Amino acid sequence: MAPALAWLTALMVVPCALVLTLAFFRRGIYGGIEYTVTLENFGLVFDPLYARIFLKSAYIAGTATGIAVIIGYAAAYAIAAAPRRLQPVFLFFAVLPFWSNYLIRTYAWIVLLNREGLITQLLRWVGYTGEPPSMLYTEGAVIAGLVYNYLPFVILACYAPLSRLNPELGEASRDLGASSVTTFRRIILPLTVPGIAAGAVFVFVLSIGNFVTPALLGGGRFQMIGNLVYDQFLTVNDWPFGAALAIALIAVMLLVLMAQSQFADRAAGRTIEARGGADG
Amino acid sequence: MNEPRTLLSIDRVSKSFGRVKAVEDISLDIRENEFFALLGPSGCGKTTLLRMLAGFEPPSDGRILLDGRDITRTPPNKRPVNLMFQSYALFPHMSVRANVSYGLEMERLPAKEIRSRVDAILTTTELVSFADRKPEQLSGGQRQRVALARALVKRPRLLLLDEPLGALDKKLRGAMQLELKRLQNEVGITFVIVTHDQEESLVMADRIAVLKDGRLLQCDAPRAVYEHPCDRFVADFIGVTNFLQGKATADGVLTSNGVKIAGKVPNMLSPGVATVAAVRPERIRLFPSPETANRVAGTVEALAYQGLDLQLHVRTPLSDKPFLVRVTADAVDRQPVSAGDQVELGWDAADVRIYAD
Amino acid sequence: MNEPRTLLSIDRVSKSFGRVKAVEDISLDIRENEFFALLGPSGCGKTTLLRMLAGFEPPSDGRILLDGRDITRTPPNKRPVNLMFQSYALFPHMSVRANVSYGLEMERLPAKEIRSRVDAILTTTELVSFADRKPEQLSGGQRQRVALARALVKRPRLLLLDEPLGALDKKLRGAMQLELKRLQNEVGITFVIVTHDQEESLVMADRIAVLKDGRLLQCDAPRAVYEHPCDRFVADFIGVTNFLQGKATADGVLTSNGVKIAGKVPNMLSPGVATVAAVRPERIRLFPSPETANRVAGTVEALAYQGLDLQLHVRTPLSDKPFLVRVTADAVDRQPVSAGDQVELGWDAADVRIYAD
Amino acid sequence: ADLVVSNWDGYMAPDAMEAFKTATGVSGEVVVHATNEEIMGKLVASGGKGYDVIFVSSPFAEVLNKLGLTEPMDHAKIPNLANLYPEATKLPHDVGNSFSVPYTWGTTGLCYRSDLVKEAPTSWNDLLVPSDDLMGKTTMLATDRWLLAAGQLDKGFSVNETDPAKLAEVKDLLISAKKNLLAYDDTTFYSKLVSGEALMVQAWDGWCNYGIAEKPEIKYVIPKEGSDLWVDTMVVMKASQNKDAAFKFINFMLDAKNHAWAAQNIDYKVPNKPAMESLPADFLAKFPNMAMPVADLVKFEQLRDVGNAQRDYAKIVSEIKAAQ
Amino acid sequence: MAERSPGTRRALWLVLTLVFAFLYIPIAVLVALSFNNAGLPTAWSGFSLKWYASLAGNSAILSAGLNTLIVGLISTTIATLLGTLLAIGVEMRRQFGKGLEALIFAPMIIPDIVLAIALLSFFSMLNVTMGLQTIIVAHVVFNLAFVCSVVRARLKNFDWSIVEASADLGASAITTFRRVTLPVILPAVVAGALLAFTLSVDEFIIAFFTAGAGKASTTLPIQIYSMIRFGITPEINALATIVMAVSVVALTLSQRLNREVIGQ
Ligand SMILES: Nc1ncnc2c1ncn2[C@@H]1O[C@H](COP(=O)(O)OP(=O)(O)OP(=O)(O)O)[C@@H](O)[C@H]1O
Ligand SMILES: Nc1ncnc2c1ncn2[C@@H]1O[C@H](COP(=O)(O)OP(=O)(O)OP(=O)(O)O)[C@@H](O)[C@H]1O
Ligand SMILES: NCCCCNCCCN
Ligand SMILES: [Mg+2]
Ligand SMILES: [Mg+2]
Repeated sequence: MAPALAWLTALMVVPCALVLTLAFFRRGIYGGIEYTVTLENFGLVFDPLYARIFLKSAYIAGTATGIAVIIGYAAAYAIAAAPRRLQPVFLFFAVLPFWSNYLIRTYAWIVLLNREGLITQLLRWVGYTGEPPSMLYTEGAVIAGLVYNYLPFVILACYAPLSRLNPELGEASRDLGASSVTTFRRIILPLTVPGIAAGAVFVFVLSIGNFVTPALLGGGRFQMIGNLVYDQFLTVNDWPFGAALAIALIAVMLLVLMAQSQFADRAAGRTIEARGGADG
Repeated sequence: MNEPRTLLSIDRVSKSFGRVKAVEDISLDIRENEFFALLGPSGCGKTTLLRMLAGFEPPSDGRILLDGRDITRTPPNKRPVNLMFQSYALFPHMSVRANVSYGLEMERLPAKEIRSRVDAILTTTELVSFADRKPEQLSGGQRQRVALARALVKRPRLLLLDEPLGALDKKLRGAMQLELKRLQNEVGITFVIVTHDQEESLVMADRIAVLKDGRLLQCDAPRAVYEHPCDRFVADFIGVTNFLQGKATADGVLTSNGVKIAGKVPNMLSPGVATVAAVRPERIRLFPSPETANRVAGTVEALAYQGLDLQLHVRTPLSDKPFLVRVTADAVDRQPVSAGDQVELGWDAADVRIYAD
Repeated sequence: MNEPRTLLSIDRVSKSFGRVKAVEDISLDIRENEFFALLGPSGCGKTTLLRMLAGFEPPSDGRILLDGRDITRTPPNKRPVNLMFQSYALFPHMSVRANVSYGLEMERLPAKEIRSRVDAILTTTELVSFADRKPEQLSGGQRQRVALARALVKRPRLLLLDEPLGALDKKLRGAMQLELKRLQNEVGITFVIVTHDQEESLVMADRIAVLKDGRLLQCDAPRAVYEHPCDRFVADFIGVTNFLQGKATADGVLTSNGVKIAGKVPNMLSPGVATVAAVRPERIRLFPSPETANRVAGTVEALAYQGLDLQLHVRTPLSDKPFLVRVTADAVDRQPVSAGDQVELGWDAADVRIYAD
Repeated sequence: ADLVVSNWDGYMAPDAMEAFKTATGVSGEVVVHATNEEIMGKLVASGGKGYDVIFVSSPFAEVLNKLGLTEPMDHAKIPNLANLYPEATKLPHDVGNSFSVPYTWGTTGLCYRSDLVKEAPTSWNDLLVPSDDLMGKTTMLATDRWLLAAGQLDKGFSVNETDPAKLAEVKDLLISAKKNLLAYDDTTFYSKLVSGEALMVQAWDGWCNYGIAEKPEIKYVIPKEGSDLWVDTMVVMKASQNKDAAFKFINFMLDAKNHAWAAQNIDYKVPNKPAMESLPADFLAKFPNMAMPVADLVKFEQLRDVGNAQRDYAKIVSEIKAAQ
Repeated sequence: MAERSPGTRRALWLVLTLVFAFLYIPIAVLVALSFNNAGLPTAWSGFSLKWYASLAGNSAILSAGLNTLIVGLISTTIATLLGTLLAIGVEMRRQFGKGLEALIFAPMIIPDIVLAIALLSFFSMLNVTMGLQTIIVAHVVFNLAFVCSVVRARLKNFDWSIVEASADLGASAITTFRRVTLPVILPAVVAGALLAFTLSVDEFIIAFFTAGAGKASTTLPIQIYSMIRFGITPEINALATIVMAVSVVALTLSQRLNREVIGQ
């Protein structure tokens, strides 16, 4: 534990703190830093524009998260139910596509989905003559792209707690008269909420910081919130404001995540001051 | 009483795990409203049998009938049968109350009824003050009681209890035994209980089945099993017994060193066959009257104080092992014996059981 | 024997979980090579106490000394103490053999020695044929034996056993008890054992401590605890007792309905104080001689066959509850009683214990 | 290596470094960056340590210079500066090539499928307010300055306009144009033209040429309102430990033959007179915009660093992206 | 223990089939394009191995591929180790303030660009030589958090008494970790490692900023993102195809090896 914390402190806390304190200064005219202390950057953060972008990207990331969690959980469940020796193989094949490159995968989707793409050609081949469906450069395409790319992360995260769930708990529930659906809802699901929560966090944070998928599959029609910070640092060269935006973003996400983690703990039945030795 | 109705029929059921045969060809009828105990050494297949009755484990062979209906493939939640797990299987994310309510919620009972039934069973199991705790915050015995309460509160037709009271102290166990009996009589639940507490099974059960290596050896009323074990294993397994090896004669056993033990020899044992005579320690009297059929002199080797009684270890010429004799502390107070004393032991021919060896 | 040396001192130890006080201000000395039993109702703090001795739970207060050295903060792996867990805590990914070898491997013993010691203990615990199975492929009792074997094989200075035999049948339990005694004598291990089996603790333990609600009530030799319980709770908890309520007099108790019970009144109970007299069922004689100090007539309400003995429930004018009387089956054979019979009961003044109520 | 050059991928001959080594004995390596913004960020954060020569577009070169990260060009060490068109030595962002040397230059205009559009476009308006047959079949560049430039030029404003009122007008125009667009795209727009997915796109001239190479029906036009003059430049980092080698390298790139390679293989105009004059006629015929007279080209206004107004630009882009 | 009904089994297989179809359809396109004669992903124009040939001659891509593998493997190893230990530390005694919780979540939510710039500024402040080592160190920062999350999800339902049992039997904390905790949570650790590796081999911004100036620390994403100006050539598809094929072969071999060495 100590080495990990040391690593984080030396290589995340200190460097990021250095950069983020820039939020209290001012952009120099040529994009450098003017070292006069000010809070004006934080004032700018409250422009409704940013709230709108935040909400929009949270909505897109949230939808992608929801879909990815449902599909990913189902897949993880099926993998965990497969014979023990096949499970690592399934996991491996679930991530294998993602060792190719993000851009190439995204291009493959473009090849499939664009108006003159494979799907359209397939439709034409079976005799469809109308206007080709427009599947690209929409919110839906972005969500699909995010779901696709982050699905394996959900599978991995959900598989973790599913892999060694005490089967007797499910049996006890069935025995007490619960249908398999109820057993799932009231026993299995709550006990695996930590995995779902972790997977959801992955999809959400990766989506909200993503810039390739909105640009390529969304036709650049909207930005994710992560892009905004990127632009401040690299396009505008306004590090102070970028830092302020980043701080706001981190703060909001931290609040959400900590609420989530508490919820996951509660759902899994963990209590403070509890000790080991629970059955299972 | 009317002829008892059969509630559950176990019909030539077997179960294997790979090469391990956990249950082999067991047939049994459990009667309506009966208190049925499953006994047998560790690993003999008791849990496996209960799991098949509850519907978790499909038998490798055979059928299970409830009220004459084949339920071999009926899923657990469709059976009016509940199992209390040996390992409890409490829901770790739910409070004690939630664990206990769960089964009633599944029946969609009105919240008020659930509440009152749960309150009642929590009171009986002395768990009221723990109602809001999570299982991991409980002691071993408290967990066991939650598992028990969770099963009892459902009041199913047939309740399967896998060592329900093992982690409880004697007092609490007594109270729980009373509660089980009450449910049997008042609610009319049929019980199948696995226990390692022989006294428990002898006192509580209407019938006892003794299993060994996955097979059924004997199924009978407790007193019958205790007094007339069907074979040497059962005699040894239930209670304490002195065994004397020898050969069958017409009216008893001739031990290897030439002493004759009087007793009734079963027909199937022809004279000369290797046999074993069994006598319970409590059937043996110190300083018997001269008419007593079997008498032997010996030396007291040890006295073990057992709270209620004394167990004497008496060295006799009958066998290499000391003879066990059980006397009340009270009797010893009146006629003291101590280690080294010469004593005479005696027992009636009717108290001798004779088995093939 | 020399004056026994103290191995472990528990010095005013307390432990709270949040608002729950699991152990409160317990002081105890465990002697070298002693077999020490912890008794107490479910949830009284036995496991918590053992966990503190093993080093898993830092006491909220107090100290633990081993050989006079303060080990309160010593980590578990640095203590010559082993705990067998009530919930077994078997390593799920290891075979039975690997589970049992583990502790010896930690000591870096030569592979050959490990192998032979493990083989020996697997034989003793009748696990040889399961050596290659994983815990999940074992029955409840088999798992318990693995946990036991894993603790025993280490032969630590001090072995803490939290209900080590609860899931075993009587025969196997007997064999394991012998093995524990053998280890105590031959290897010189000191045992602290939690058990709910009173007979077990009475037979095996050199001393017994009775806990209640986290507090120590009595600590003494088994016979002393059984014969002279320090208070009503202990008398009630250990064994079976008839209680008779009333007021203290100079030489006994006057029950509410005016019957005098002769017995020795402790000094601290001044006459007139509410008291309770306790008599063990096995101390009561049927048809006592006229000199017997306490005598009462009654009607037999029920006879409970208990395998070895008969327990009579006798309705007497002494109290609302039936009087329990324990007689041997043999005695009843000679002088039959049945329900409805009028009987006379009697017991000596020396058999009466008197407590504040 | 003695020399580290950071360039866009494929923006110079693959064997240029080997040839440079043969010519000068200096060994070096080329690393790639994806965008101006990213290499800028990296140089600013690190002070440019480790890099010698950087290829960036002119506004970024300008900022690097203002931040003091660039080394003044030692003209004595770059004799091939003489190959530059005179106009290329007087570019407004760096008159006299004091800290940067232009590598390529060109225009931003409309690239379209002449076979599929009803009428050839002539105005930025044809993109911003497209005819019905172009609805959903046009793209604009995604990069802030060029995206705004389309609106600024259409409105007749400077491409470096900072007046908030005028910028607001541009913003409204671009927001209203958004609903007709297929996408914002500054990397693959030409392949969208090739496949027919898009029929008209805002494009850099050279990049349109990639489309033309695949499909001759693709044409490039500078709208009547004009274009910007974009210039990609080479700069030498002040932190460079190999400045002599760096100047040698720039000199090498300005060699007529080498520079001609760039023109001919990446289909961008280069500000190198002998190089341009060496281009074969059929090449120029195939890519008419390559033959654009330098005098016409330099009439257009260059994108300049706009200082703190850059914030407003970025915010406008954000607002456009956030609009429905 | 108990078996599943055939209906349930069929449903589970259906789920797997559908999910894997979804995952592999674009991959099929990607692989097909690597054999496409034409460079533009517009239409099929005949089978060709020419992209594999040109890949073989493209030292920049090959060395970038190797660098990526190195960064991926090393950063995954370190992050898996540290992240797992961190998860165990945090879950074993859950008596931590919000501060620690925030510290653990932070690497996941700090915008990439902030971490990238922060690390670069920090490294150059300290005059650290940039190269693969700095990319690795940077990737560990966020990967550690991801691994920690996955492992923590598993540890929420972990029976800690076996850890106590191990300590009780005389094992040091390290031995307990190696012989008890790790094997039991291994599926989750493997899941975390796969996740970390996947993130690392695809990461661009942080790698770009923390890379040294030079080919020696150019990773594949850096290379590929910069190639996007000309559209992605099928060379990259060929490389991706090879990467996946090699991975499958490696897995098959290791599985076979496992079975032969360990038996079963
Ligand atoms: N983590 C916890 N949080 C709150 N209370 C606890 C916790 N662990 C134990 N307790 C309580 O402390 C008391 C003592 O528990 P302990 O496990 O020591 O009992 P025990 O004597 O071993 O009982 P049993 O015989 O049932 O195993 C119990 O009332 C139990 O509910
Ligand atoms: N999954 C399994 N794989 C292999 N063998 C098993 C499995 N489950 C149980 N067994 C074996 O089947 C036999 C019967 O087990 P079961 O649990 O029914 O015993 P039990 O009578 O309940 O014993 P106990 O009193 O110890 O709980 C045992 O020998 C056990 O080892
Ligand atoms: N955002 C990157 C834009 C690249 C600019 N290039 C200018 C024209 C083509 N070289
Ligand atoms: Mg069992
Ligand atoms: Mg306990």
